[in-house]
Amino acid sequence: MDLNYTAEQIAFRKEVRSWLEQHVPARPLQSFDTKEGFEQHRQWEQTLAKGNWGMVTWPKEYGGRGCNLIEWLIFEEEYYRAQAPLRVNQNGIFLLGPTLMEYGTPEQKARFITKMASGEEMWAQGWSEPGAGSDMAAIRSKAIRDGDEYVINGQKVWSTRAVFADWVFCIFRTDPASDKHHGLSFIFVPLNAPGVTVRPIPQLNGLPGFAEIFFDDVRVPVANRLGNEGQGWNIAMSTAGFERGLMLRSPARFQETAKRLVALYREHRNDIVDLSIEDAVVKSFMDAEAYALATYQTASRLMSGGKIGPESSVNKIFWSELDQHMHETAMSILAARAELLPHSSAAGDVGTWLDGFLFAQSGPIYAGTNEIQRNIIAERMLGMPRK
Amino acid sequence: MDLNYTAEQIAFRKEVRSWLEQHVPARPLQSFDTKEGFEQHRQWEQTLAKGNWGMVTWPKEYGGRGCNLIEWLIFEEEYYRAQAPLRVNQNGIFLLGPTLMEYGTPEQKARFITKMASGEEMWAQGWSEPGAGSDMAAIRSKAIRDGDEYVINGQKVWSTRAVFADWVFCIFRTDPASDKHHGLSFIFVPLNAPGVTVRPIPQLNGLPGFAEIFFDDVRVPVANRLGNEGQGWNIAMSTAGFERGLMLRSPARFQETAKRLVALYREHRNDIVDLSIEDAVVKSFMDAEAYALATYQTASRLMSGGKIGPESSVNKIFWSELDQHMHETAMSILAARAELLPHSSAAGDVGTWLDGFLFAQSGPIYAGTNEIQRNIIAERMLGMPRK
Amino acid sequence: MDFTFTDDQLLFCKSVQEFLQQEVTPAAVRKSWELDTGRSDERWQQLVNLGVTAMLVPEQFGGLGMNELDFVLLAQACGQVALPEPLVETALVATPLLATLAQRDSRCASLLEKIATGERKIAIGHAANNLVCDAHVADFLLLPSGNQIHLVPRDQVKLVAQASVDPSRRLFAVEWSANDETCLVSGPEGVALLAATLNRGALGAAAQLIGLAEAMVQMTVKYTSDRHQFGKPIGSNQALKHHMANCAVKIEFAKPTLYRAAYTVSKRPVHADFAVSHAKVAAGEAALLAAKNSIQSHGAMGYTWECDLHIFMKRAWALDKFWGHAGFHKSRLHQWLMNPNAKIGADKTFGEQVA
Amino acid sequence: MDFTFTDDQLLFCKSVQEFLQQEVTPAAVRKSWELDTGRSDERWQQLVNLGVTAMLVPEQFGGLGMNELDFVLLAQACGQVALPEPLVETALVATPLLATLAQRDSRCASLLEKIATGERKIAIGHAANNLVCDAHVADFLLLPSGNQIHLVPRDQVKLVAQASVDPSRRLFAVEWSANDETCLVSGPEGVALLAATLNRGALGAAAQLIGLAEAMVQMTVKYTSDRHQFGKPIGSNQALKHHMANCAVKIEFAKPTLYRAAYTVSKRPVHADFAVSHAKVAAGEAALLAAKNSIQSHGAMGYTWECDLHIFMKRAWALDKFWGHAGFHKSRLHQWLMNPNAKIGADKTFGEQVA
Repeated sequence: MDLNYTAEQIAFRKEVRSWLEQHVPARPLQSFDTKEGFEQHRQWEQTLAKGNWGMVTWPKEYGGRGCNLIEWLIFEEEYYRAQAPLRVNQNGIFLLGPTLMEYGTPEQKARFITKMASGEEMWAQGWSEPGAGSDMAAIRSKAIRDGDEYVINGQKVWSTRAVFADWVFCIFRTDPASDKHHGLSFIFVPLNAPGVTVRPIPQLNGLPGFAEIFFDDVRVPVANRLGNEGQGWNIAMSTAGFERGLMLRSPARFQETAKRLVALYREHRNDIVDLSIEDAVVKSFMDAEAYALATYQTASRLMSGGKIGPESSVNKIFWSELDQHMHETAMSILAARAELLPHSSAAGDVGTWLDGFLFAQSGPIYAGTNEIQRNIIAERMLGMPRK
Repeated sequence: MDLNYTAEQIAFRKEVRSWLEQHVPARPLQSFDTKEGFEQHRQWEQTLAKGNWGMVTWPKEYGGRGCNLIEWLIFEEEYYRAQAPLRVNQNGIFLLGPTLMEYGTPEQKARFITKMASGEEMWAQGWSEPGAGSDMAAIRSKAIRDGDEYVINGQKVWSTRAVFADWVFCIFRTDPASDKHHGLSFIFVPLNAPGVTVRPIPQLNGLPGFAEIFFDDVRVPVANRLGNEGQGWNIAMSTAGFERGLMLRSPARFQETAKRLVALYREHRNDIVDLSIEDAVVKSFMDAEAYALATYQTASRLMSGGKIGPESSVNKIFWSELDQHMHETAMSILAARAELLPHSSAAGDVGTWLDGFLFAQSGPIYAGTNEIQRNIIAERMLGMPRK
Repeated sequence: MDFTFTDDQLLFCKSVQEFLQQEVTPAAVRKSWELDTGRSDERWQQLVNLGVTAMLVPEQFGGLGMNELDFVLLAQACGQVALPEPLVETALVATPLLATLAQRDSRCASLLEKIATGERKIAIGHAANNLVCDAHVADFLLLPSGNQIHLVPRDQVKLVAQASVDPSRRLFAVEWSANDETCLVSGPEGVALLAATLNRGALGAAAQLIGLAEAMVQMTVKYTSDRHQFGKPIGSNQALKHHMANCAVKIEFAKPTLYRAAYTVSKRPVHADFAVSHAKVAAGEAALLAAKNSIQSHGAMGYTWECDLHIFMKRAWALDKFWGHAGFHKSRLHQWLMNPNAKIGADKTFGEQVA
Repeated sequence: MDFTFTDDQLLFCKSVQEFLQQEVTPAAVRKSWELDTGRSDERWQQLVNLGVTAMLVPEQFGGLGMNELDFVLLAQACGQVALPEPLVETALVATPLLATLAQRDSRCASLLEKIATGERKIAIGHAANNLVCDAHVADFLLLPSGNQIHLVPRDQVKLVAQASVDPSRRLFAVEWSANDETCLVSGPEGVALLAATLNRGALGAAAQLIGLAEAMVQMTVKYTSDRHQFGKPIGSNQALKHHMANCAVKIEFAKPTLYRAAYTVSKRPVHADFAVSHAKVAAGEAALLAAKNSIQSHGAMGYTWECDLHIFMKRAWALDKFWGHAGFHKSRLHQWLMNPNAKIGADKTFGEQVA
């Protein structure tokens, strides 16, 4: 065990810090759930790509830097420290990118990875269906082979980024006689294809953070299928593993929130009469730290050849409840002003706490509800009986 | 709504208070889970009976005072205020007594109720079996009719008071071909009958608060059966309803604990550095009050002709978690001394908090675990689907 | 000792509740979001016709002469439908203040008569809130200034709208200047009336919070009974059952604290601080837990704008911190408890009642 | 940057862990309750033979010259079996204190040599605890007096036994008087050494607490998998699964804080307060939750003396409050955080490391 960064790691941190200091937009971008904001964020992805900071964990051959996990953590720490924009390209970087590298043909890699890395094409995710949420194997949307094409009919829902993105990756039932997790395939669909209708779904904050996608005789070439026909479930599961796993929420995000919370608390300390808040602030900070430490521990283990297992479920529960707890605490400190939208003249230092509070409500739900995660921990990690 | 006591109620309170002031033993009795302590508590029951304070809620014809629920609450408030001994006769007063009055024959009432009321005979409860805990209908112990007698074989467990009591009331399977909640009967067994073996089960505190009872060809007259053959489940359920319900834990108990907790906190206030404790003390007090208010509300409703329903499950969860929370808070205040048994010279004002803490661990478990209670609330009170 | 409502109280509540359930549907609430004022004059008039604005107006001023205890179940019913109109603030919070002053102040007397008939609306400010709800549709504002309370016509103030996370709420910063003419009361009496106002405000918020919690649980039970995953209703999962059971426990034990508070405010106002603070904290906790467990049980659907749940969640988040946040009310309880002479213990639930 | 243990560390821990699992069974722990001392000399000698009392003794005094980081996994393993013997207090808490002083104090040097070989035992007192564990079986006691630390032969003190809820724990009030002869160190150095002792004590308690939590979860998983109700294992109920999953989450996120604390104590002791307090609070919470959810999942069985669970629960309840209770450690964190110059934020997990 050595909890000192190497000289190379320190140099890398400095390089990241210095680049970000020069490039992070002076003013916060609009939400990427608005049209303008989405384009601002796409621009920022392109800026990152030009500096070769877009896909730091990707191998160099795909336009990345081949950063190992510790370097990735350092990058993220600096990224959040610099208050750089959220990553609109997240579906590409962490979900589809690594999956494409593993399962894609050389042609698919050439076609899709390059434009993903450059920030040119943005990806939405399309797995859930109205009847297939937690029970993802209940997918009913079909892609039926017709010569060199698939003809797609059906509906996806909770598709993040779909309102403004260019492409969506989905799993469809390619064998209509199959059921459950058999007979599914992983297919890419351009969102401007004839027959595709995207219906935005506004979130708690009123902005369309996800969408329903309707497919009405949509035709895509067979070359848009990733992996073999019928292999969709396995590929999706490996992607879902990434999603829940180490990289979905880097600790830096929560550490910076905790830091802001401590600052908020310090400023209001003299007006606070609720003694439980003091305790909640300390607890928030401790938990954000613990999350960082646990991530470093896992990263170190993975770098020594370990594999990630059900601890991704443990992570999911921990960060999502931490995020809720921190924002609830901030709302308590802000008290009567907590309900105000930030542009209100009486809002004072409400800042983005309300936004963050609303977003934190989704944490325990998406990427597998925390109830499902607890089942996974009990059954797969602890070995409790399924039935 | 009128939250003033009537002149009669105030007079009743004064009468209770004055009697208790004259009779409550000056020194605390030993635990009724010891032989000496049990006999001390039996004595106390007899003292209560002589003053006609043993069974205040029972009808006058059975030796009670016919108190209504509000009077019962007042009695309990004064009882806990006076720090009077715990009721070793509780199984009789609240569980078996009312059941006997409803289902007993005149002979049974004459034989059993009188000695129960006088404090002469103490009762244990015998429902659970090793394979039938939460799933009480899985009972396998048998009572097989042989002429005017039942021949009993089998085993009961978690039988409270059984180590030192005189009688136990049980449910046995009288129809060996039956299963589940059919074919069960409610039967009384003297604990000194040939073939009865009582094995004490020491609790967390090392004292035998409950026991296993083994029945080996034990013979009891058919007259010891309460109600009809096969009616045992229904009778037991009505008894279990009492147990979980309004009277199992009177609010006064928790209000006095909360009062002691506030006093403990006030004394230690200047050494306490954990700010969450201040909040926990306030919360404890609020919840003890809320429990009292809810009980008064239910009592008022029942006196106007209402029926008790799934709120007994709500009560069970609330008081048991409140009791845990109060004792955990006290342990936090006592800090390093919290682990000391009270007779240790360094124990200081540890008092009975540790005892109470250990006992509080059983609250969410007995009389139907809180998990079962939550199922009942969701399904029967809120109407959520069973399957 | 009788801790029940009378049949009359229950019956009146039921009739208003039926009206509210029928008229103030989630769709109707959404419709009001599109109105400039956010408020439906028609619905207000219907409420006036039911007599609810007249309830706490003394009989001599054309009202029904009832009290806070009579009103508390209605306030709970307003929460159950997330009523956008300021009925609770008008009838429960502002009206008794005017009634106290009406004997000696004809402005208050005349205003009371017109509140009862629906001809006038008032809004009320308090230091606990900074902002004033529904000032834009009020004819007059009751505003604090130090130990004074002023009655100010709306055209003498400047309103700056403040957007709330809850689209139903219309909040305003009020710019105004106090003068002798607008002053109703000052000094110790003003302080006492402001304190009583805060207690009524907190009581009304607590009642609505419990109603909101009940509504969220009901919606969630329905949703989780209807929605199927893995071939069975998601509500058959024990985890979701326990989420809802936990809410039910909080709600059931918040209710008696609310009713005790309402009783105390109306019958023993000098002892009301403790009772009101208890109810506000308990109701806030119940509503926040109901919001949290309901959105969780709804899954992604609960996170959308189109699901009606957020109408109730957002109101709960706002009201939890209005008329005194949890910290304020807990600190009142704490101070009270730390008094060595505090009357606490099993025999003192309803105060010292041994002669 | 490498947050893993070395293969050597893991291997050594594994061999000790295997010994402990095999020898220190719940039955063996119960057997030691019947002994007058509560301690098995034979087992102590076996531990000595494994080299564990020598681990933190410097090589020049016949030890292995290892550090707190090398020992932390063993301390966790001691918790996993609820070891009654005072291995952690001896090897992890007292030994490094003697080692610091041994260069200039021959008493300490000679004692260290004999601790390594098992010929001598020591007990250690600290103001955080008031009482001293295992003083009755020690040859010498390390005792604080103001800013001084004394080394006192047991025959010069009077011990008054104090009964703990945990029958494995043997606690003593120590009556003694300080004199120049017994004094090892005083002044600012004494203060610093007492502070470092507290950190090692809390580190050792935290490690054992996590081990205890792991053991309780393991027992409960087994019990709930074996016990059937309603025709299926009770562990198949989602509520019990989630009880255990919640414990697993607490444990998994307490562990890295423990290991960071061990590293910091051994490599950067001046920064150890924060890291140790974090670990102690996190480990205490994990152990208390494991105790609560385990007894609940066991049902009535968990409440009995014959079920082994209480061996672990009671140790957890005791250690949570030993070497500084949660309030003490949280207040250290709080003070640290309130410093406007506190180095916090995403890039400072391991302190300021940008050159």
